Amino acid sequence: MSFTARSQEEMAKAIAKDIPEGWYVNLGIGQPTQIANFLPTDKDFFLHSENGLLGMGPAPIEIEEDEDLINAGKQYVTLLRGGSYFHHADSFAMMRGGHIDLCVLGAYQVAENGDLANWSTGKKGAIPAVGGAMDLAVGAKKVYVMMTHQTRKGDPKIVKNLTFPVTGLKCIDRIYTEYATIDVTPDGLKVIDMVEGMTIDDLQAMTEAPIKLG
Amino acid sequence: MSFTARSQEEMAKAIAKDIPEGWYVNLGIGQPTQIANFLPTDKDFFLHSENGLLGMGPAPIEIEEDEDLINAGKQYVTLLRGGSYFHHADSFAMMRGGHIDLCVLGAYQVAENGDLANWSTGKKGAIPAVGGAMDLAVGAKKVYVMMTHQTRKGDPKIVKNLTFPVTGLKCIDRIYTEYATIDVTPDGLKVIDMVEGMTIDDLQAMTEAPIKLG
Amino acid sequence: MIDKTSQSLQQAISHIKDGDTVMIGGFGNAGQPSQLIDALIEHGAKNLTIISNNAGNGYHGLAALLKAGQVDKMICSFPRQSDSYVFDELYLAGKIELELVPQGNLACRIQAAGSGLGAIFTPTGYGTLLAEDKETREIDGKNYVLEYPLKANVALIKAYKGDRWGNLVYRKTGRNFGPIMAMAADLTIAQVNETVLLGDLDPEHIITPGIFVQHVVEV
Amino acid sequence: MIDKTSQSLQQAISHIKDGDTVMIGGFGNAGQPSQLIDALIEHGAKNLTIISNNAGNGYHGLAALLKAGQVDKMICSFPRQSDSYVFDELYLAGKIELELVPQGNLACRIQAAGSGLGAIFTPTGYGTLLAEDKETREIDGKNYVLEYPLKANVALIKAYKGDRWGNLVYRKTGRNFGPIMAMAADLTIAQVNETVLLGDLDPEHIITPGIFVQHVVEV
Repeated sequence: MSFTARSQEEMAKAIAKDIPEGWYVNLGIGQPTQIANFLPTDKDFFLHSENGLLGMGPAPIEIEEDEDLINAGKQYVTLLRGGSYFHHADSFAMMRGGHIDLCVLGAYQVAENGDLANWSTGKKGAIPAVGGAMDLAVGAKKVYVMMTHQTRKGDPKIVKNLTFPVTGLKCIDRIYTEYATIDVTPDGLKVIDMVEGMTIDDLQAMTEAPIKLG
Repeated sequence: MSFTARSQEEMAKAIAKDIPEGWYVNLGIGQPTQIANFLPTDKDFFLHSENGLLGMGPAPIEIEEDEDLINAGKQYVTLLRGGSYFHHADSFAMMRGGHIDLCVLGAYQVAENGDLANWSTGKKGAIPAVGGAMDLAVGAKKVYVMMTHQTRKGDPKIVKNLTFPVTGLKCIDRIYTEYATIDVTPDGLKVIDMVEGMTIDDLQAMTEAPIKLG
Repeated sequence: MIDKTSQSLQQAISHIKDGDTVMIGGFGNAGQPSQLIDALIEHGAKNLTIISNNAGNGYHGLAALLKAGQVDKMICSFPRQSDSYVFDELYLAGKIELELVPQGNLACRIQAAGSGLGAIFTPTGYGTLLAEDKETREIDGKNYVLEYPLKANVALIKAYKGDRWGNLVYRKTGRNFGPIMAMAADLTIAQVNETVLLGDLDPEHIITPGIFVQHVVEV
Repeated sequence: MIDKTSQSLQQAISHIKDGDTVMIGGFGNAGQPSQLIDALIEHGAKNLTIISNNAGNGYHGLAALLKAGQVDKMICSFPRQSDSYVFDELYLAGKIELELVPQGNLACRIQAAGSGLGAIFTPTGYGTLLAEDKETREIDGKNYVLEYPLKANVALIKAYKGDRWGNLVYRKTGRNFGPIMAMAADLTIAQVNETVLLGDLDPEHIITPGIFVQHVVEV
């Protein structure tokens, strides 16, 4: 039987569906940002952006773009009624103090014990930049990863041990890829969802770390 | 020749005269509070109270007393135009971060090296309380003491070494008593002012630590 | 729809369990959540550790909570006051434990807990009895004491206005410990003078964002 | 009468000396004190250490300051951006030193400096290259890295409104690093969109009390 990868949009939808109403959520720069588009608008979700706002709303129409109202990805955003502004120390206190329920991040690699690599490819001579990546990895109550299952070259990204520089140790709770949703547990990686037609053997073939059905 | 002690009011006046315009000042609970009454009203002085206000004004008339507007001594106060409110962590950041120019405190004892004792008499069975005393002692750029020269029983309060429990080490810059104003310097205690008719020998007789004219 | 406002003090306070650590806001009467304290007395939770600047005045509020025998330990900066009769009696009788913390360290340790720090080197208290047996370190020629965060299961605070998302503003020096205690507790209950509609609080003026608050009760 | 407002950017900036450490507020363009940076370029102070979240975009603002050769070292969290041409070139040529700091640690270290702490144990960065050779400690089962305060001689920040006592309010996410940098520098210069009369800023809404600000310049 054959299987088809889910689209980025479908991944975003799947993650959005897993977020309970009332959670405080930080969506990392890049792919995770899309998740916001699929949160039901008749319920209250609290989006945090680490540059200093809570209750982030969708992008404004062009004429209402405001240089002073941006998200951590430096995109124009809006603020919902009930939202608030605060300075960077308070904003990272929300993150590092364990007040954010969920953070969804992109990743280069996730190890079977939940170690995360997403800030540096470790290439010699590259110019480093870290931003809030390491804070987001260690601070939230739950940290999910949204990423492609393999690299463009076909190398596995869910690995036994990181080969890229560490962002945070044992910090990832769940991984969403175009093929599957996988929980990181004390007993190893457990597949809780796969695209239709895929078998655990199909998935294991693309995954360096051992996985089992959860 | 004889000499007369200056009154508390005269001490407060003397200290007020030594405060330059524009200084941020915390006046400790008790005697130092009176200093505010002698700061010239045509100049800007910024009074800080560690319970969370800057730009503290005089006591209100009774009808305008507000339970939510008190100073660190829990007395009703007012706020000047340009004043502000903030929480306790920010307030003590002002103090401990070295942003307050001057703090004036009462004291049980000051040692010749500037050690301060003002929070506990060390009596067995007494119920302790410290409040902001230790923060005020170490935080401000300059810390002055306003106190009687001797105890009621006639024991010296300016001593070689503290016998009361320490509030802060080497933290006092200047001492105002009813007889003299004394600077704490690396070269020892230097008398910079005495009441009329008093000699250095008169003052030394009431002072355990060695003093000299500054 | 998320609505953190509650009509019932008792319902809000029902989350407190025997043995909990409870932060109580206020400095003197300013910002003291009196109705929440009364509800806690009615609730009857025992063996509490209370973190608050003072240890009660007269026979009301925190003093009444102590009097009711619900508190095993006080963590505070200024227990002894002219009218701290209840605490004084319990303390002298050895019926209550006291951890005395300089006020700035109290604030800073609470903020550190809310901010996820593991410990802080603070300048206050170095060389004093209150730093006895504590780790110290000289950094850049100045001496510091290592202090640990103060967390709580529940924080009871008083604010001026609040909305259904838990956003709060305070009134004058009633602000004092409210914003930092809200950050440092698993569960924060705020009594407010007025609940307002979502959006009525200007986002620039909100002092405690709703993320730090679980229940808002108008009293 | 104390009046911290100034008509002249150049006069305000003249306090900066060669070799100074200068904090520059802003996250992206929000809250970036562009006119103060331009004045610093005109002023010409050299061998500066700059503490800022980014390391400049395009060829204006902070990028222009780097291009002018005035900066020896950057302390920041996110230097590499799609348009960080100037920094990239200097860095790859070995002409500028970089201390890379996770953004939360950057904020926290700045706040620690402003608050008078000696050092802090922070959870961020543990086990990573950015904590190499740093002291670590396990506290309550969690691992932390010891980080030191970040102070500056001068902070250049942007606010929305300011008064003659130096009180400031900000605008939306332009607030970012302004309030904490103001606390952590010996001298803070704020460019504001508008200077207002003393008393026009509500004491409940002031974000940076004037004690942290030495000069306010309307641009």
